[in-house]
Order: sequence, then C-alpha cells, then structure tokens
Amino acid sequence: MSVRVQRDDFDIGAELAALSDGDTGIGGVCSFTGLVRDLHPQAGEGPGTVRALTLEHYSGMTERQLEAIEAEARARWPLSSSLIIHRYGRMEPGERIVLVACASAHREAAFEACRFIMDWLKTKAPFWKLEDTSSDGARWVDARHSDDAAARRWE
Amino acid sequence: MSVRVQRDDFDIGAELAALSDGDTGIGGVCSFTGLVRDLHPQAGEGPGTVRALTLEHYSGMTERQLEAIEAEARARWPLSSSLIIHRYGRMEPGERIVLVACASAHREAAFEACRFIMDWLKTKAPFWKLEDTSSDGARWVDARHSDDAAARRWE
Amino acid sequence: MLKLLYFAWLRTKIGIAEERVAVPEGVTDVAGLIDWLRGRGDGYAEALANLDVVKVAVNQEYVPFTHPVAAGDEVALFPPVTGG
Amino acid sequence: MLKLLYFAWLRTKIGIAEERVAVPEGVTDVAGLIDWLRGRGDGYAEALANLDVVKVAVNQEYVPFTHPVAAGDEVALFPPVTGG
Repeated sequence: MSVRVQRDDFDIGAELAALSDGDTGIGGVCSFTGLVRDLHPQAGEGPGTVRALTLEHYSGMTERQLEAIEAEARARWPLSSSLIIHRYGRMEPGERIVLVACASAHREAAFEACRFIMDWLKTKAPFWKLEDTSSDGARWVDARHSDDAAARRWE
Repeated sequence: MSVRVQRDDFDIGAELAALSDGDTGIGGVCSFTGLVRDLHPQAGEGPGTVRALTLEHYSGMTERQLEAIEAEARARWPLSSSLIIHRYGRMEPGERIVLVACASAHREAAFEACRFIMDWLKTKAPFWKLEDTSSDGARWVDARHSDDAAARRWE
Repeated sequence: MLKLLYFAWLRTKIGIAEERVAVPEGVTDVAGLIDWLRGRGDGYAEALANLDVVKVAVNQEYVPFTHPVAAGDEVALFPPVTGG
Repeated sequence: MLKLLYFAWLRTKIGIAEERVAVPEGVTDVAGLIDWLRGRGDGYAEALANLDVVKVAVNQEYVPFTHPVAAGDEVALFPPVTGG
C-alpha cells in the first residue's frame, strides 16, 4: 500500500505495472485517473472557460487522511495492493490530478475499493481547487452535493 | 470507441493517454486490467499451479460481441471515449489479458461503464481459457456462477 | 450446406474445429441439428450430452435452441465463455 | 498558544495562511474559538459567517465544533474539500 502527494506528474503505465509486479495471485487491477477539465458545468460554462487549476492542500493532514482512507479500503476488501497518488500545484486542462489503483484476486473487490477510495477522497482529503477562468478570473470551486451523496453510500 | 482483439501485449499508459488525448471535457478515466493468475481457487489449488493460460476465441464473433457490449455501454452512460483490448493465445502468470477503459466527464459514469463492460464481456465474449497446470495438465476453465450473477445485475 | 464451428472442449471432444455439412431435410432448427449431430459419433454424442453447458451462435449471434438453421448459415457450438 | 491554519477561501478572506495566537481563558472548544476569531476583524467575521461551509481539524483530524481546544493544538479551518 502506498500514498504519495506530489507536485509532479506520474506515469500510469509504470505505476500500474509496479502495483502487480511479482504477485501472480492478482487477477485484476482497477484504476481511476482524474483529469483537469476546461469547463465548469455547475457555473453553466462551456469548454475553454477554465485555463488552469491550482490545487492547494493541507500538507501532513492530506497524507494522514489518504492513508486512513486506503487502510479503510483494505479493511473492507481483500486487496493485494493499492496506490493513491494526488498532485498539488498548478495544472492545465488535460493534465492528470489523481490516480487511484487497487489490485485484487477478484475484480469485484478491485472495482469497489477503487470507487470507494475516490468517493471518500473527494469528501475527506484536504485539497481545494482554485480555477483560473476566462469568465471571472480566479475562483474557488464549490463542493458538490453529489460527492457528499456518493461518499455516504459507503457509510 | 475502439475494440481490439490481438495476440500481442499492450501498453496501458499509452492506451489511457490516447483515450483522453485532446478532449479536455473528460474528468476521469476508469480502467480495468485482467491478469493471468497462477492459482485456481475453484479447484482448491494454490499458487504455482497454473503454468500458463491459452486463450481461444471465435474470430469475427468476438469483435462483434465486444463492439455490441461497448455500444450498449455508450447507450447507457455518457462516455467521451472507450476502449476494449483482449488478447488471445498463450500467456504466462502475471501477463495482461484484457484492458477495458472508459472516459467520461463524470467519474460515476466511467466506473459504472467499465464494470458493466467487464461483467458482460465475462459472459458474452466468446473466449475460452485453457490452463496448463502442474496438477493435471491441460484443463479447460469452467464458467463461474458469480460471473453470471454479475452480468445479470445489468439486465 | 452448413458451416459448423466447435470451440474449447466441444472442439477437443468432437476432434475437429470446423466442418461443412449437408443436413437432412428434417433438420430445421438448432435443436434438430444437435440431435442429428449426436448420431454422427461418440465424440459428438459426448460433447453434446448436456445442453446446459452448450451455447449456440448462428451467423455469429447468440440464439436459443429453437432458432432456425438454413443452408449457408454459420453455426457455432461452444461451452459457456471464460474470457476476461 | 494555538497554531491556526486557514485554507482556500478562508485563507484569502482572512488574509493569512497561518498564525499563532494566545486565546482568552474562556475559549475551551472550537465553537468558542470561532466566536472569538470573528471579533478579530472583518476578514475573520466574513470568513466564519456561515459555519455550514466551514470544516475544522484539530491536530490534523476532523472534529465537530464541540471539540475542545488546548494550548499546543494545531487548529485548521477550511471550506469543504474539492480535490480528486
């Protein structure tokens, strides 16, 4: 199990290969990659609105929260290995923000655990997005009720 | 959208990057990679039992079925792009067998569609696994009731 | 003429992967075809003994045993799939 | 002394990311701390006007407003998170 909070981009192929390397009991790996979008539907704004995103985080607490979320996932599902990488700093549309990956003997566990980690990460990991928009400059992104609902499904 | 049935291995990092390349409306990509395991729990056999796997398929029908499954996923969820790669031929433990990836503006759609495709692929795509085992030689893998149950969830 | 395809353990039990056959006039659907095939030898009879584990595709689409078969069709018989 | 941290728009409204403060004796929990902070200036009052959108962590763990605060604690105030 592994948690990394970093400014730099990551190599998905290398990360996923490392996750299952040497463990031939693994039947499947589920991954989710979050990307910077250039639009903001909640504000009724279309493509091209968001020029960049800056992710602020609470160094120290972020790692603790991500480790707690990963530990919870491993308590709930039989995972062989798992990985959370979350970036901070400035990113442009199309750039990778986050990678979550779970390896298991069984695909159901890999899918469920990966989705669980993303849902809890979205509501518990102390990151905040500041959008640089062409419409009204810098703007803090509002939390989404749908993310709260998704996180509650697991409680 | 894209379906490939091939003997050769694939590069997950390159495939996932290509899936979202140039579309900055994509918020997330969910992927599932299936791997060859070296054990066979249904037969009560532990690690090291399976020396290799040979995947036979029904060329022509395989592509049609995978395309139909992918089309069904795209009818059910708002996907920006999707990909199914399935290998055939002989593979050793740890090798990649299948990659399914779905990109969407919303992570829920990406997760659901990816899992749906895997569940339907497991029961509808005409592939058959022949295990080369250390216990009793070549052995066709039996279909799993849990796969039927997983596929029925979507009907 | 029908083109018949066999896969996985149906193929190994029957002993061939593919054949072209002219079926009797009375054979009009998949069930009838399977009945007729069972009489062609022990390998066929064994492979087609338990239809709970036999799937059928006609012209590369899954069909029930009641589906008609006609000259020119490609009929595939195989066990439940195990890919992924 | 308490170490106070502010993030995202709480930080921009208050104008600083971090400060160390000595709080009055009567301040014993998070709710009391927030009440006291509101009196320290318009930025604080505005940032802490609606507690529905303020989350609190004490020593890097989420806590309710009823949680005690004591000398040496690290108290962070921030909006609902939006990462991922």
